[in-house]
Amino acid sequence: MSDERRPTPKLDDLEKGPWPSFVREMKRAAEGSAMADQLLGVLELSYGDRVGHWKHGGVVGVRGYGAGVIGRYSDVPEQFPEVAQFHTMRVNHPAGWFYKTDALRKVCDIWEKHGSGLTNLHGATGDIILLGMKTESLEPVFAELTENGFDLGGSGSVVRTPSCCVGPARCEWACFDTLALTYDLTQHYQDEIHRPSLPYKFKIKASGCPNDCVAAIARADLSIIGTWRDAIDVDQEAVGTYAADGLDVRATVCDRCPSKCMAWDGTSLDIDNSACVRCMHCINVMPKALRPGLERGACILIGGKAPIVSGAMLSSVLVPFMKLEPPYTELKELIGKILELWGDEGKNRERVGEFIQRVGLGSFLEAIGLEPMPEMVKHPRENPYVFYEEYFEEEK
Amino acid sequence: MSDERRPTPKLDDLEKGPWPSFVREMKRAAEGSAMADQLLGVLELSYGDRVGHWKHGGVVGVRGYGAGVIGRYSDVPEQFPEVAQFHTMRVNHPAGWFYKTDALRKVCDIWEKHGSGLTNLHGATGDIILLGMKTESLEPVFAELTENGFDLGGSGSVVRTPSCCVGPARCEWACFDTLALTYDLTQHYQDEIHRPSLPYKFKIKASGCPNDCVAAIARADLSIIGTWRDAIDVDQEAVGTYAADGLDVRATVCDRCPSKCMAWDGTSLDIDNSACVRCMHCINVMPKALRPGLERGACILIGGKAPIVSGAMLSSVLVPFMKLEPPYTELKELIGKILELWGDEGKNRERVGEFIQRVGLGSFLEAIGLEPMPEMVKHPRENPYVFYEEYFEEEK
Amino acid sequence: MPDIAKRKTDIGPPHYEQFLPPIIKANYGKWKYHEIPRPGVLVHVGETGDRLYTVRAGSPRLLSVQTIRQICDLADKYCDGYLRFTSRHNIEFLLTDPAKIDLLIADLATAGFPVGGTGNALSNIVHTQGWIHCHSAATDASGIVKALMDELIGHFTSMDLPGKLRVALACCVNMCGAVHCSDIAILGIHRRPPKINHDRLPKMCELPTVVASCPTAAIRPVRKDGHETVEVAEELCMFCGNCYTVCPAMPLNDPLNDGVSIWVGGKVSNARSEPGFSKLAIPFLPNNPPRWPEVVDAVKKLVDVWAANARPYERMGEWIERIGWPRFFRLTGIEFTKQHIDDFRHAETTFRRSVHVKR
Amino acid sequence: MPDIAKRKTDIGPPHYEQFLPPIIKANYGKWKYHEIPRPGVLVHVGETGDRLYTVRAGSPRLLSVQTIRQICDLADKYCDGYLRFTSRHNIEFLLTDPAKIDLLIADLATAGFPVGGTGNALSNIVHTQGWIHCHSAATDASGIVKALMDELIGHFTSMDLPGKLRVALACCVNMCGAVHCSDIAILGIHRRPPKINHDRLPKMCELPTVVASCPTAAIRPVRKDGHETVEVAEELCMFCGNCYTVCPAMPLNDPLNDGVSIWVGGKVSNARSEPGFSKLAIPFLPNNPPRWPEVVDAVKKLVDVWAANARPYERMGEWIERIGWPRFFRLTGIEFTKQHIDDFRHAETTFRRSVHVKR
Amino acid sequence: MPTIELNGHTYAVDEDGFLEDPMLWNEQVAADLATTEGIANMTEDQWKLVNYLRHYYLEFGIAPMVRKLCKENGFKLNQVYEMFPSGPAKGACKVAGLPKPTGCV
Amino acid sequence: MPTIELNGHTYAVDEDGFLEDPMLWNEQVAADLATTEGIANMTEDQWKLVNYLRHYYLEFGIAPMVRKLCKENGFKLNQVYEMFPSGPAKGACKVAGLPKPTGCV
Ligand code: SRM
Ligand code: SRM
Ligand code: SRM
Ligand code: SRM
Ligand code: SF4
Ligand code: SF4
Ligand code: SF4
Ligand code: SF4
Ligand code: SF4
Ligand code: SF4
Ligand code: SF4
Ligand code: SF4
Repeated sequence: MSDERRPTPKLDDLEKGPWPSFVREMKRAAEGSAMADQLLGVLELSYGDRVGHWKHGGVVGVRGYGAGVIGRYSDVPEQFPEVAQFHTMRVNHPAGWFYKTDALRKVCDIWEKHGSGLTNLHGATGDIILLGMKTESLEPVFAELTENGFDLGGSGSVVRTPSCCVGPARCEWACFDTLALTYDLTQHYQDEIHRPSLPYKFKIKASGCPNDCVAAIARADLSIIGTWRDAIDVDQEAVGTYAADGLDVRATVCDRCPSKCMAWDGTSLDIDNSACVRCMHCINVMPKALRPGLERGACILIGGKAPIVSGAMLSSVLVPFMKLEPPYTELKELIGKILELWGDEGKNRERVGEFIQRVGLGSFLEAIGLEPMPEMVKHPRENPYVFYEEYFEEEK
Repeated sequence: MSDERRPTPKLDDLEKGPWPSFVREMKRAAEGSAMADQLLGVLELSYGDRVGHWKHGGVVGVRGYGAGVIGRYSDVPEQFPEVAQFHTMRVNHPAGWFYKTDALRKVCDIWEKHGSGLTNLHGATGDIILLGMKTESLEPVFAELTENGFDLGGSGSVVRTPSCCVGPARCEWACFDTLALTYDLTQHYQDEIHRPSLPYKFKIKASGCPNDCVAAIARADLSIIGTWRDAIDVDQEAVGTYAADGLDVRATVCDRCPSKCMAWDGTSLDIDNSACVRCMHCINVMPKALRPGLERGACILIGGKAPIVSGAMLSSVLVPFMKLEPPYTELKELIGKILELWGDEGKNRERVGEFIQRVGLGSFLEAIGLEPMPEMVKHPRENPYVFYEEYFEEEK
Repeated sequence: MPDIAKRKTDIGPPHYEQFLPPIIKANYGKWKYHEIPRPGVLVHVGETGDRLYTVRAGSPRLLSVQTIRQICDLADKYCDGYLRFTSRHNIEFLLTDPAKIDLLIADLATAGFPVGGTGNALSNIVHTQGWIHCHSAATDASGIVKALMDELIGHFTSMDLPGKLRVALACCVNMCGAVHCSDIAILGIHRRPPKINHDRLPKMCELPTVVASCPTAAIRPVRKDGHETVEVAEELCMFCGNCYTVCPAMPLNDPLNDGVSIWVGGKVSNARSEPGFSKLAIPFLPNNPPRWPEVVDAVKKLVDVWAANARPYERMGEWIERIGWPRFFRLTGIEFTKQHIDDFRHAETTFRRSVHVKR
Repeated sequence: MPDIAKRKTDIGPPHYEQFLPPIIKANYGKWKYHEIPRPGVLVHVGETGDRLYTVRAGSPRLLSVQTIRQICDLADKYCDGYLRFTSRHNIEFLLTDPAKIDLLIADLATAGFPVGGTGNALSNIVHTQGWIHCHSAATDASGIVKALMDELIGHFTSMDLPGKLRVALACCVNMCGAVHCSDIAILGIHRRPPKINHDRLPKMCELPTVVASCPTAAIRPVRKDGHETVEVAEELCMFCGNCYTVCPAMPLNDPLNDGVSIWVGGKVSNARSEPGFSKLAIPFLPNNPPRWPEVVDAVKKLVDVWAANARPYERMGEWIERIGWPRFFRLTGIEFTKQHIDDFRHAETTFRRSVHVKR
Repeated sequence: MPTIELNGHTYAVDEDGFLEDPMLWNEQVAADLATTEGIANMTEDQWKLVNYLRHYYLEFGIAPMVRKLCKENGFKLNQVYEMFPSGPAKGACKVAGLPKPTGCV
Repeated sequence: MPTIELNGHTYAVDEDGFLEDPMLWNEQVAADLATTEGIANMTEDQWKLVNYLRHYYLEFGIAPMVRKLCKENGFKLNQVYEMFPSGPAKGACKVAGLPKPTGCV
């Protein structure tokens, strides 16, 4: 195929340099795929005229599902007929993005046979992205994937593919089992992931501790972030070793503690755990000396999202502390109530965070049966505009 | 008169106790004034039925002015005919609320003759409040006041009576002459104070330093707050004396510095003035040792107000630093541009702070000809919704 | 009719200079430092060594001409007739002779005026008109203030508090004063939507203004009995009273539903922390004249808990910020409710958007 | 047509357990601590003393099946076929034999994969589709990332930075990814209101949805040539693209006006400071493929200034917070403009409401 | 509701002398109410202002803002006070039979 | 804009087979488009859904939200997928001649 390849001087420039090149990937794929080859052409065209060449949307999918495929059509199909249709399929990744090579090779085989041979490992939500296929290939690819144990992820107004940090699989700080929970929830919400019936997307992400290595608070409607309730576990001797090895414990640890609740006198580290906000900083700096407490669980937060349309939101505290053990009944009941309420009352394309802003957090809590707690807010209201639903009337 | 006085058992209770009693004041005035006497009756009535007995508004005033009088009528005039009309007059106080007794006695005489004999020294904006008079007395009181050198203050949609802290008259920290400026502005805006022509009220308050003893930032549309630009003036020896006298300089001064830019090693106080935010705390605690720098002026802030109707606002930085010397040309030009713009474009009952929120601070600055500066904001915008007025078009 | 052209107008206030005592004129802008030798007494020392003594006396603010004259008498006796008032309505006597301080304080005591309010103390409660003069009032002002100061006067006459304590009261959400930025704020609130007088409304009110006045768009124009009038979607009303301000035919005052709310942790000064708004502590307490015992108890409790726990110079809000709101509610025994959670324009910016939870 | 009832559906993803190497199964939830012996290599020590070595390699994210197979070959060779990907799309090889680390790294180098991204370093740039696949893109994604990483790779392969540096790119304001909370964010923006195709709009778009989609109410229904369509009050448009998302007949893409903006100081972790949004640093830079030199220079400058001035563990935003925004603009030489001042919904909460001004 | 008699006509007015029902206004009413402002005979300029207010109110349901009133009629603010000594709100609006202004308290 | 021929009728449709002009719909069109969804003969329930969508669109100018559609017609979501295997948006809306949904991508 390579002899017929159009010149791509702009893209070729991006093959140079030390960082691995996506252009190299496209060219590699192009060796076996006319779609990948024409994709190079489309992108070179874009690099020339500084504008994308894909048409809006496209609704395609596999039968029985309303989600999992992003339809895409070229606006220059005559020039690039092979990518006139160029849909992507979102394949639900295994929790924690762990693989054995045989599974990954299977996906490659399927994809080489039916698609462009290009992937994203992974998409921003976490899915395996199979990048670029024709409409006719959707059903075969889907059939072969399920045959090999893979299923589609979410797209559109569904519960989106949940994802999580590596957690207890390889991290000493995980306050709950992020992988087990994520797998469990993913299975529990299969119907909601595949068949749109919500006002808008609903994302779930789980991080094992406040470091939030999966960026749950910024990117998930429901963010589950590990934390603990008791005291930080301190190995004073190990602190001493850090100090002896040259760490300025006061400047680098104590002075940077957000609640200024630590003191280091050169021999012993004193933590006022009642003031600690469990930010992880001291633990991060001295992993051999400090560990999260033993009474572990998670903080459940709600409402994170990107800026469309009323501005970006970070998730905010809904349940300050929840123990998380299978079968996760408390959490599932909570999510169930949220989906039910927002599903019924939410407007089209209104994320749950925007919904809460519209109806008020207090009313939202009431509707899902949670007690208001001061932990949910930075501070109580400042404006005097308090709603009361009822008032006393004069007797007649 | 006292023998005919109705019983006021509830109010009588408030004559007891160590704090000076307003009921005693009312009774004192009642000795010479039937209005004050009936006011006691009205208030006792309110204490019984837990609701006020004044009707809405009332537009009365003196000729040639549209402001300075708050009209008030009773909703129980039959019961209390003496206070059927019960207007208050706002009399512009002398800057800094300084008096000689002869001037104050003059006001008392006028007021005893024509009104209820009750006053507020002072109203929340700063005026001398003459509390309760009949319509017929307005002109005579006004004439006698002006005869004696007093004039009315503001009310309604005007520039309101400016006020200021005691400043250089009795405070070592005044960074500009609050009294001179306030008097000058009050004279400069006589027309705007007396004759409503603005969209809503416009308050000016001046504090000599960041302690803001006149609460300008919370209560004034235009808040003028003294500050300095150079280094804090430190008398190291005097710091030592404070420490010797038992002050824990590190805990009480350094640790409470908001920018953590001070260090005390037991003998010398080190201030990183480039990080200091000029909060006054260290100076407040050690007035004999520290003083504001010598390059003094004020920070000009805009938009403070109470909650009606879009929520309370604190004034925000408009000019981070301005020298303030008579004739205050720069400041007056600035105020002039603001009044002109907001006067023309502001909606009815829209405070200037709300106006800025509506049109955008950036556009407001452009319209009054100020350069945007990072000092004006806590941080640059977080949302990506940037307006551009113009765009490039394809050549045809 | 007087000929207005001939009248004296626009003369402005008297020039302050004529009211400044000679020692102030001499040291104007040249003060060096001050001290607080005892509660209620300030001494300001000029660069020349001149010493000005200020004695600060508490005032009910509502003063009869008789009492003003009595105050003038004292100023004549001790201060050559010079005095001033503070931004919190206290009276300040300006002396040059330290020997006279005790005598003045004794005379003030006889006249019923406590001396204090300086330094880390409670100062006067800034307040508003209440049932004495305002049409909007959801509670009285002077009565609560008197009842409260009777109880808290010990914090005025001494300097036994961790930091300054600024208490303010406003009788409705218009918040005349700096209630919205006080350590403790007492605020009258309505809790019933306006009762509309449909008969008078079309005659007395500008309909477009009324409809536009409502921040929650609860007010809609309707026709009733052939008149243009308005109706209120009561479930949207949060009792701001803005409609009443522009339309007398929509009163909110209501004895069964009006009362008092308590707010904490605001401040104005830039000292240490930035100025900030007061936050809701207690959503509702009843109007219980003449001494509003529920309000007095609540405020006392707040003062006590703060005084017992705060560090030196730590204002109410700074203390709460340090210990966290959950602990504040636990320590004060106040219940946290739906009402405490903001649901107005910037509500989402008050949500806890991190797992930094102080327990 | 396949009978959908018979198909395999809703099986969900493979269970992760089958992909965990034995050492992880043995130490699951029982790790004790970790160390970073060298950039790109982590060692996790279990309570039993077991040691798991992770080698992290940078990836372009866009991978061909050929390259995935090549990666699999390496995993088979060194890790018994076990590997994982990170939340920032790096590849992690999981080893038990420390002796193999150097060999693996050498093989990776040959294959063109740099090793790094651990500790206080720059990790991979999280990015989106750009012109490769998305209809909304105002810029390309992969191209800028490649150009930038070629320049910044030294901060990936070493740990020479004060703290973690998280850079992200999104090709439009939908901000797929955590661009809104990154130390440095590169964001594609449109600057021209939608061009309406009045012919097709009535046929392809739901009018009420289109009108409701606009956050600034710039879109109004109109009749044109007998059709219901919409018009845009262009002076109200701030190019959010929400109308285009619901209506293909209103494209914003425009080569003359699209480009890139740069944002700084956001973060996600709760470490020290709370998570927070990125803030606007540079409102606009042109699209200049293939290497976007203006963007690369701007980001490099930001990294350099931060690296030179921040304290240990001080993320970009924490550093700026300490020195103040005025100094940030001075140090970086970026001009502060009208565009930097928020004018959206919560604008007033971003104004400096105190005199605490850092100069 | 009190009433006043002016030039032999009786009007229902509020405490401030504003017409109880703005719809009962006519030029006679204006002339009569003007006397309460010390105006025996309305000048042309005074009529101009009153008619402007009246028309504005009938068209928009509100009183115009003071700046607008001055600009659109070419009067300076002090001229308005010369014509109606108690000012545009208390004087001119009253004579024009508008509801009592509330915006300016 | 491509066209397709169904049962001898030619339709202008977009790439996804949605009718180019929603106003050119009628029951014949529905029946023809249904064949692209693998439906040879529409059942009563399928007609019910299609007519509901059509009426909703004509009344409100938009497609109903999926939950509403299910609730108001008494179908469970999986029943809708049984009737229209590519789902309410891609299948039923297409047959009902609505504009291509965008909300759900
Ligand atoms: C593929 C992916 C980007 C990538 O390159 O990785 C992606 C691609 C698109 N996103 Fe996204 N989003 C992707 C993750 C995200 C994330 C990050 C996340 O999920 O963690 C976000 C921010 C978090 C959030 O949800 O708020 C995100 C926020 C958006 C938004 C704005 C939503 C909002 O409420 O603000 C839109 C606009 C919309 O929904 O209409 C959007 C819309 C889109 C669309 C469907 C375009 C559109 O306007 O309809 C893009 C399709 C691109 C294409 O042609 O392939 N995408 N999108 C990511 C999904 C891959 C996966 O499944 O793993
Ligand atoms: C007399 C005084 C209270 C007092 O007891 O001291 C007062 C009394 C009234 N104020 Fe005030 N305000 C007074 C200072 C304030 C202050 C404090 C200040 O000026 O420093 C404020 C807060 C700062 C501000 O302006 O925002 C204040 C904010 C309001 C508001 C809310 C304005 C807002 O934009 O949020 C209103 C409502 C209105 O304007 O319609 C209001 C309205 C009123 C009215 C006119 C009632 C009304 O609804 O029309 C009150 C008349 C009471 C009466 O019958 O006497 N008053 N008002 C104060 C003026 C005395 C003086 O001239 O010295
Ligand atoms: C007299 C007065 C100014 C006036 O023009 O009337 C005044 C005078 C002084 N103030 Fe003030 N302040 C006065 C109202 C205020 C206000 C406004 C208010 O309360 O409404 C504030 C802002 C309050 C707030 O933040 O909410 C105020 C915040 C301060 C502060 C900062 C306190 C803090 O830690 O936040 C200081 C510094 C200090 O005392 O350490 C201060 C310090 C001072 C000093 C020491 C200044 C000096 O060197 O002379 C004066 C004696 C204070 C004292 O009482 O100990 N002054 N001061 C006001 C007396 C009011 C009263 O009767 O109590
Ligand atoms: C592998 C990964 C989790 C995963 O499931 O994939 C991971 C793994 C670890 N993270 Fe993380 N983090 C990972 C993404 C994140 C993210 C998310 C992101 O970047 O999008 C964050 C939030 C970033 C932010 O705040 O913007 C994150 C914030 C942290 C922090 C807090 C850093 C801080 O000072 O703010 C730590 C603590 C530390 O490193 O000191 C941490 C620490 C760690 C530790 C040391 C945890 C442990 O004990 O094993 C792991 C090695 C870190 C390293 O690279 O030095 N991890 N970590 C992710 C690797 C991404 C990559 O390829 O670079
Ligand atoms: S979020 Fe916490 S538990 Fe999860 S990988 Fe990061 S540091 Fe470990
Ligand atoms: S976890 Fe954070 S808040 Fe708690 S002690 Fe450590 S550094 Fe301080
Ligand atoms: S504001 Fe400053 S200058 Fe004015 S009195 Fe208070 S402390 Fe003194
Ligand atoms: S004035 Fe405030 S910020 Fe400046 S050094 Fe003193 S305490 Fe610190
Ligand atoms: S606070 Fe309200 S009730 Fe009290 S004086 Fe001000 S406007 Fe009147
Ligand atoms: S009180 Fe406020 S919220 Fe209620 S109807 Fe009136 S303006 Fe609207
Ligand atoms: S950021 Fe915008 S352009 Fe980029 S993939 Fe997401 S939706 Fe498409
Ligand atoms: S781009 Fe956004 S602001 Fe502009 S018209 Fe469309 S929806 Fe409105």
